[in-house]
Amino acid sequence: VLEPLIYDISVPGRLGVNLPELDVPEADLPDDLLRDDLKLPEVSELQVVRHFLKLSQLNYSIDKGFYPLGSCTMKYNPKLNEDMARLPGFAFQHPLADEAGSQGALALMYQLQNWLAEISGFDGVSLTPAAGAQGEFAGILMIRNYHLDRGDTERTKILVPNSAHGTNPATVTMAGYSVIELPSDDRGDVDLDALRKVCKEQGPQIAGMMITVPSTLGLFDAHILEVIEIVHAAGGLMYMDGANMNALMGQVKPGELGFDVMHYNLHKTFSTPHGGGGPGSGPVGVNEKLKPFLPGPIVDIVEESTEEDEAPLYGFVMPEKSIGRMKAFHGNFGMHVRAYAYIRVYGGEGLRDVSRHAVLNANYIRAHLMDTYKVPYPRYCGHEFVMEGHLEGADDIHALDISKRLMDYGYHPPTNYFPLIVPEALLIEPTETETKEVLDEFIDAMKKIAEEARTNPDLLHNAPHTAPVKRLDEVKAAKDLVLCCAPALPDGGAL
Amino acid sequence: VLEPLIYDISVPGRLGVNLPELDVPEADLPDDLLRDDLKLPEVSELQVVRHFLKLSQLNYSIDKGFYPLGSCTMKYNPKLNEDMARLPGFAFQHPLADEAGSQGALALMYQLQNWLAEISGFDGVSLTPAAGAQGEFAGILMIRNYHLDRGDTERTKILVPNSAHGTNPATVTMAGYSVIELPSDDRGDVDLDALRKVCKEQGPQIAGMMITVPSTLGLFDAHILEVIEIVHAAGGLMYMDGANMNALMGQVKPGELGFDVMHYNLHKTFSTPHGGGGPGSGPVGVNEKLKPFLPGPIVDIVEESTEEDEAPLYGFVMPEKSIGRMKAFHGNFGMHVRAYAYIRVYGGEGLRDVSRHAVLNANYIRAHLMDTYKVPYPRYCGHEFVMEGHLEGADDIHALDISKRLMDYGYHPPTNYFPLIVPEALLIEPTETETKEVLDEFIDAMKKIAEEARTNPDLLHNAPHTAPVKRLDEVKAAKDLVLCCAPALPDGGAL
Amino acid sequence: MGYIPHTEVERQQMLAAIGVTTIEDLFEAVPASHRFPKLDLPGPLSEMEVASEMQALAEANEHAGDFAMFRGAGAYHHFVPAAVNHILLRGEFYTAYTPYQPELSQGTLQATYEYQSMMCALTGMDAANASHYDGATSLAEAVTVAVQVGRSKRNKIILSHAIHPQYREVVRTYHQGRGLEIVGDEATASLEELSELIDSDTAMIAVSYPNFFGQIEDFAKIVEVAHEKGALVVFVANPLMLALFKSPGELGADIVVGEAQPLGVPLSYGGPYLGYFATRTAYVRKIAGRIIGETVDADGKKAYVMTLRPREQDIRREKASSNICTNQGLMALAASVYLALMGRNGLRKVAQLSYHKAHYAADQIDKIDGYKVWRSKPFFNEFVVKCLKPVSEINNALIAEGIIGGYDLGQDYPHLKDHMLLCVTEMNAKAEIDALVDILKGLA
Amino acid sequence: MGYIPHTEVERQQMLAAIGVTTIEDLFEAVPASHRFPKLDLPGPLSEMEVASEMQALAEANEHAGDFAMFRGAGAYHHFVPAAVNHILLRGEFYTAYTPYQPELSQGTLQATYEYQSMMCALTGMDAANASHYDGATSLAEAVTVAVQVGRSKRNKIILSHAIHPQYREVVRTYHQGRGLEIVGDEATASLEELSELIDSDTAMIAVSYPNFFGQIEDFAKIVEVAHEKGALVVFVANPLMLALFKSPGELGADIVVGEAQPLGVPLSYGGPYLGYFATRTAYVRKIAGRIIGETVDADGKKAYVMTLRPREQDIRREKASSNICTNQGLMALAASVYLALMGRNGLRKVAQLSYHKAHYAADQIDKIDGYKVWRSKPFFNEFVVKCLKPVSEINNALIAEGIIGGYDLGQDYPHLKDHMLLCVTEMNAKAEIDALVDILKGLA
Repeated sequence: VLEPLIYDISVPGRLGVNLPELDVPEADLPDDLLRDDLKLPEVSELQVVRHFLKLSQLNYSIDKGFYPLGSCTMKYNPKLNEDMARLPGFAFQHPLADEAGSQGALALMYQLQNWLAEISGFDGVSLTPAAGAQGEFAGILMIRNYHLDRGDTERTKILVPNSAHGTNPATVTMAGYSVIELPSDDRGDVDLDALRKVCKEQGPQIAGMMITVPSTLGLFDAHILEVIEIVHAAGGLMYMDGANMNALMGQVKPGELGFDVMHYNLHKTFSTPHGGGGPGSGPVGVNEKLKPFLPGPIVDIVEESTEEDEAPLYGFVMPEKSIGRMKAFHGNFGMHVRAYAYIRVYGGEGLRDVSRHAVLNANYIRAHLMDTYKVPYPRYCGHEFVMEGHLEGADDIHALDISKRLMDYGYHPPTNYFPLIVPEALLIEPTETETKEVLDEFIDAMKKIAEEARTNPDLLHNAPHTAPVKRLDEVKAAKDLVLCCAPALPDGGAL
Repeated sequence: VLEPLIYDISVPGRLGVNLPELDVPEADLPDDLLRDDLKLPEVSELQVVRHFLKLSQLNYSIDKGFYPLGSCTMKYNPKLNEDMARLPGFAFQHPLADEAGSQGALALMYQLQNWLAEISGFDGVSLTPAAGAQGEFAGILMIRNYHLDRGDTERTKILVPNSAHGTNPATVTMAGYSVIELPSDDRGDVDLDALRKVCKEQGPQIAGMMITVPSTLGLFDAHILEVIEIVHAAGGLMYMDGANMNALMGQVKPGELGFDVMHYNLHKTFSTPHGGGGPGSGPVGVNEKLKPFLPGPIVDIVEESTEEDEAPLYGFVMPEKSIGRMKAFHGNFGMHVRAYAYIRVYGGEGLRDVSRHAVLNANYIRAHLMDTYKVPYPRYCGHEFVMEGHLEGADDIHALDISKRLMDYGYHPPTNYFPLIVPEALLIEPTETETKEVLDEFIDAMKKIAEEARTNPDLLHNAPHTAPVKRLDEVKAAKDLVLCCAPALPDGGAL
Repeated sequence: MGYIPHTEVERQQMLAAIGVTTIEDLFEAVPASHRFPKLDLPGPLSEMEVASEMQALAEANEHAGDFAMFRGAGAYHHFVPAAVNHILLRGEFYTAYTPYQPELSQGTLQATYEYQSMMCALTGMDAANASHYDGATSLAEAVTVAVQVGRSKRNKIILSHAIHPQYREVVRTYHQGRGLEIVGDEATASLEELSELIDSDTAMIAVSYPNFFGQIEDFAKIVEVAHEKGALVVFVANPLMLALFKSPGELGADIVVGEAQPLGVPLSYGGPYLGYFATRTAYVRKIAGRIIGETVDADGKKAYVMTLRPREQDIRREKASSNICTNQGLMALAASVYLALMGRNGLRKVAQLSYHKAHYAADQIDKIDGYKVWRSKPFFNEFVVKCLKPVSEINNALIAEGIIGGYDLGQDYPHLKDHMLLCVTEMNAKAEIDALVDILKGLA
Repeated sequence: MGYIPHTEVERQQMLAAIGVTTIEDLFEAVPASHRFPKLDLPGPLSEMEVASEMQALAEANEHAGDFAMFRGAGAYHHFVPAAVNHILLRGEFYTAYTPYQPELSQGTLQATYEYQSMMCALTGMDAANASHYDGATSLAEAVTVAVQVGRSKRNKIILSHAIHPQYREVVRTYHQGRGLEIVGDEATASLEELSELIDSDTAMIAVSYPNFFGQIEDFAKIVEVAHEKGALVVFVANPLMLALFKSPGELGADIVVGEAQPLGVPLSYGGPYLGYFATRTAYVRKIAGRIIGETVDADGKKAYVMTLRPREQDIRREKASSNICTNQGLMALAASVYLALMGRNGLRKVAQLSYHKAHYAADQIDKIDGYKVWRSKPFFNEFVVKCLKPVSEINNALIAEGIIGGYDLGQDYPHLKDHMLLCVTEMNAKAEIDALVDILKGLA
């Protein structure tokens, strides 16, 4: 094993923490309600530190190297943000603290709501969704409640392009709606004819459309205004999946394009760390039409200040026709703190620069690799682009093989096999925080791998060679299904 | 290269930090006094983070594994201590802040002085020395000033056993004294006859004696009371090198044995981190006789409190006949904070337990290895023990080879070739924070290496095999003497 | 410049390689009418200015770092050993993504597997997932599982009114489009009354352990009835209490969910937290969200991997039962480190300290004329006090003395006007409790 | 239990393996009369209690986190980017020891080599060591080097009175046993007067750049005289100033020492800091302390190693010129990370901000009746103000308004009673400076 399980280094009677003595009289304990064993490990503090240090070294991470994982926006997570989130006034603030004693936190959330609205051209923002997927869910619920509020109960279908993230159709289902999948045209955009056709045929049943901009192909739909117009004309609302917002800041405001609602991924565009898969944060922005339906609570000014220099009094309010609460309390506040710091460092022109350079970096790699790999759409890309992970003269090489081989070159692989509409897709998103040198080295590695694919395909098939483990048996994992260890505690965990 | 130099990833015009704009009018700059180039690198924040993350991974450390480096006391450095040292009230306190506004820091130093005095049975402590070596130097200067203060100018020699740390004789020289080296007897203790002889012959010239307890052999001198008595009788003072205090807490108080002065290594006994070679902290403790000579400033109560529950007023004072300042300000305060936290967690009985288990761990390894390796002194050891790094039937294997081979087993080697009086010495100090399992695995590795030494000596000669680099060419380093890089900056560092 | 490393020279080189003159040329597909809007935001600011501004905001809060904290109600101020944060601050953990590439993610994967294992130990369940967003959404996901287990033929969901009010709200938010009948919490139904609601249309009944009022109720009867009728029993449990009290598994739960924030995660004004989700083997394949399983690599070396992926939205798309595609990864790591440090006896000691201190506080307050502590049922570390004055008035008096008082139950339960829910943990020294009692005495 | 992992069972197993019954048996060599004394210490305390007690102590201080800071005098409150501390908190760095085993220490070694390289760039010298304890001890070690360079035949050490008073004290502490003649700072000798002291017995003269009063003096003449007489010139320099002003190398220094705390190390009540030490190639082999050099490994791979070890105490013992056997390793790492983040233009900008703000403050204060700023020489970020009142009185008034005022020069220089040394850095916003000026105005 690379590192034993924490249970495997447990010794009965060992303690990992110094706890205080009881300083009040003991109360009676209801013996019949107590448990008599607890199978937790017993290790020292140093053992814990070494265990997790070792585990950490088995991970790849942004802090370690280039992480061009498409659609995930693996940009640098500034250290400043981590310090800000740990300020005692934020870290130790109770979510149900009196609002009068929470004005710092509330002011921060209020500003962040406004800034996010400004960045995307919306009229209202709720910070409560805990992740992008929850933001999507909130968005579709708002669309649903909007129609129901108008007394329109027929609209139960959502248009989703076939290039969409899997969350989009799943979200539709969660909301009790059904999906109409739309094809893409040969430029990778929404097939306008198909869209017109379905709107004509099923118009009154169409609640809205979910679309990612730029698309998951990294392409800005050239007909986006028409798409929005067609759906609106059919009576549907437009949901924009903001996962790819890192391409758009200061370039275009979705609200101004006509979108009714979108979610933001603070853990993508706004640099909050991905944390090995979470926590995320997925605020939603809406236009005036949907404002009353926002998930709550949101922060508002509950009392204007009377003095010039004084701050107003902030408080939580529940929007009038709110779809409800997405989670307990008010969202992943720790992520709001980080996003606030990030936006504050950049300002408006700075955020525009972020998107400019994210797009520059992606197009630079694309330009260098398009002669080596098949890049399906002959257009400038946004912040990411898709190419095909198979090569002429190397028929048995797949996107997965290229991905695994990249590990040997010291890189995290791109997203592979997504979007689904490109065969053997490799979706590459460099982000703006990578230097030209890093991109150049990555380009070289990709070219070398293309050559290896032809000259020594087994090198790819058996890759990775230098990672902590070789390729894993995922079938066994799903078949045998060992999801927790049966702890080998000599005393059975007796208390 | 394992990782390029920071200069090698520099690009002109890149910035690693966001700095504020000037918010006051610009003043005139005296152009003729300004420089016109500055050869510093230019890199982004992410580049810096990745660079140092990579460098960190090339290090071995306590947090990574067992580090039985004799005489260095590589024990666990509690994470709590790091947090305490970073509290804003400590980290941002100016050393020349008014004493009235520094009562928290002063109270902490006052307590620590008293606790260190109690632990070793002394009457006064100064926290100012920055490291053990500086503590030694302060100690010898105090002895010197004591004699001079009595009008005795003849005493210019210090007795030092041949087992001593190299710092001891070097310290003597720094103080303008000369060394009389004392032999050890066949039990590893000071040769009492030799001591008596030299005291008889050179008594009036003897200023004192420096001795490490337990000795660098890990042995508690069985005749320590006689040694002290003999030196005292000759008119000399007794300096105890406290580097090995981790064996003694709650077992014996050096002050009660009759020592006049000793230094403490906060970075050994009191768990402050070694930091890759510093900062250390080397307070000195003395008996009443030497108190007026302590290096200053020390903290004292300058005004008793009038109310019951009120703290007194603390302030800095310069001892009446102080040898002077050892460094600017008042010692490595950040280390005082950590040592305070450490002592506070343990309390008196806890510190006794520290030494008990440090000694237990050392004797446990010793007991298991004494049949495989030659352990020169057939006695229980203190917190460390010395053995010989050569083996019968493997004549060309040296302590160095065994040390390097240990790296392949995942361990930091013991101290080697010290103490000098044991051939091919390997000095092993496990400390109390290591588990029995770790010791058992280390013992196994040492036994395996002994076998390899006989069956496959090249495995040892060419070790390490798995470290980031192979053995280094140290002769070349000293001969060619490249001590700083000539930065390859395309613009020559122009400003 | 923020965190963008490009120099002007490099920009030009890159544009030349792409074959355009300006970066703006790359945005040709964006409708010209809407291109390059102004962003009306303040700034930019330097790092030191941002830090100073945000520190001022943070200091404007009345928080548990400066105040004695007696408020719980679903978020708890517990001691977190320093080592937890030190491990969380390792870039290798917090700047990694979802472990889609297991060869480069064994650290996250094993730590999460250990988290799952320890949550199983606490809850007495067979399997746990890698966490949901929080306790409330875990409960909402439990509803989905229960409906699936009932093959979507059982549409009744029974919730005890003594489950956290916000959790119940979230369940309703999540399931508003799905035609379920969510009942039981309209009024203050007792467990006995609830059990009468269970019928053959019932997918599940959810109860709280302890309940929102801190009480430990006897679930034996309701579990029996539910299982008789083929309904699942879902426990919403405070995981810290489980170090001391019988596990939900032992009490008959089919699914155990709850908020694992008490296990090493700071209050942080309500998030990020983590919802744990554990269940019996029979229902494992219905769990939403990420699950880590053990397997081997091509060399036969033991390793960990995300498993049961085909349930998830990125593969099943509209057929997935949930759209969730993250877990609270870093918080699960925090819980994992916390539980490892505490271990069996440490965690139990924290639970005991909380229990005894809460009971000491309850005893003292109960002695004061004008306050009445609910004592009809055993409680863990929270308890209800009936006061003679509005809770807000009491809390205002307390905050002036450096104490954050209890939660005002009247906000959620109109019949509990002037009832305060107090929480006492290992963080409350006796002196703090005595100060609370004294002030309450003065207000009586 | 603290941090000791042993269980009772293990203790017994271990004692049995050793062949004794109790741990006490292992202490048989300790004189029975003195064995096992009681340690009269408070405690033990839990981690949370220690944290709470120490936080109270920390909060009792008036520090630069809460107060506007205008005090320097050898210790400076500069901005430290967040990334510095994040890197310092990596256990791989701070829990490592001296890199005696280079195969396992390339991280520390390379980072230190980079520190040396960047200090050479700043000072204009050829070589730097891995650091001394602080600026004062660096100066003391420079004296030793100078005496060695003079083959111990030159015994006169000349110190400018405008060197930090505590540095001069430390030089005297260090060299009290060595029969040197340390002169020059008995009174307020000018540089011209000092140069007259230089003779063929002089090993070195040390000057300060800027001097303790913040002033930049003209050293051209004194360097010329010293070199004529064969004496070394030692500069004590603020390394931050060197980002803007001519390097000591350019000005003729033979050795440059000083306090590198301004480069990324917090005030921390005076330590740990780090003394830098840089010199010309000719004197490299005389430097005390640790030095890292470049070399190759057995495979020819470039690598770093401690070099010139034979000078050091552990090998040369009584023949070593210094007993130093550590450097301020972690602080050197901090400086290395700080300099890398700042880079050429960032560091220069910090120096410029300090310069302009200090001059703005000086201009404003000089305008107030009753205060007179020393302006006869250029200054960097510190300047002297002659006041009409005792400095302590002014500072008491300032602290009440949240400002930590200047250093009272009368403490060290009797003729400078009522003279205040003010320091202004990039940390002082204009509003802070204006507030200072306003209060001073009110006191005039």
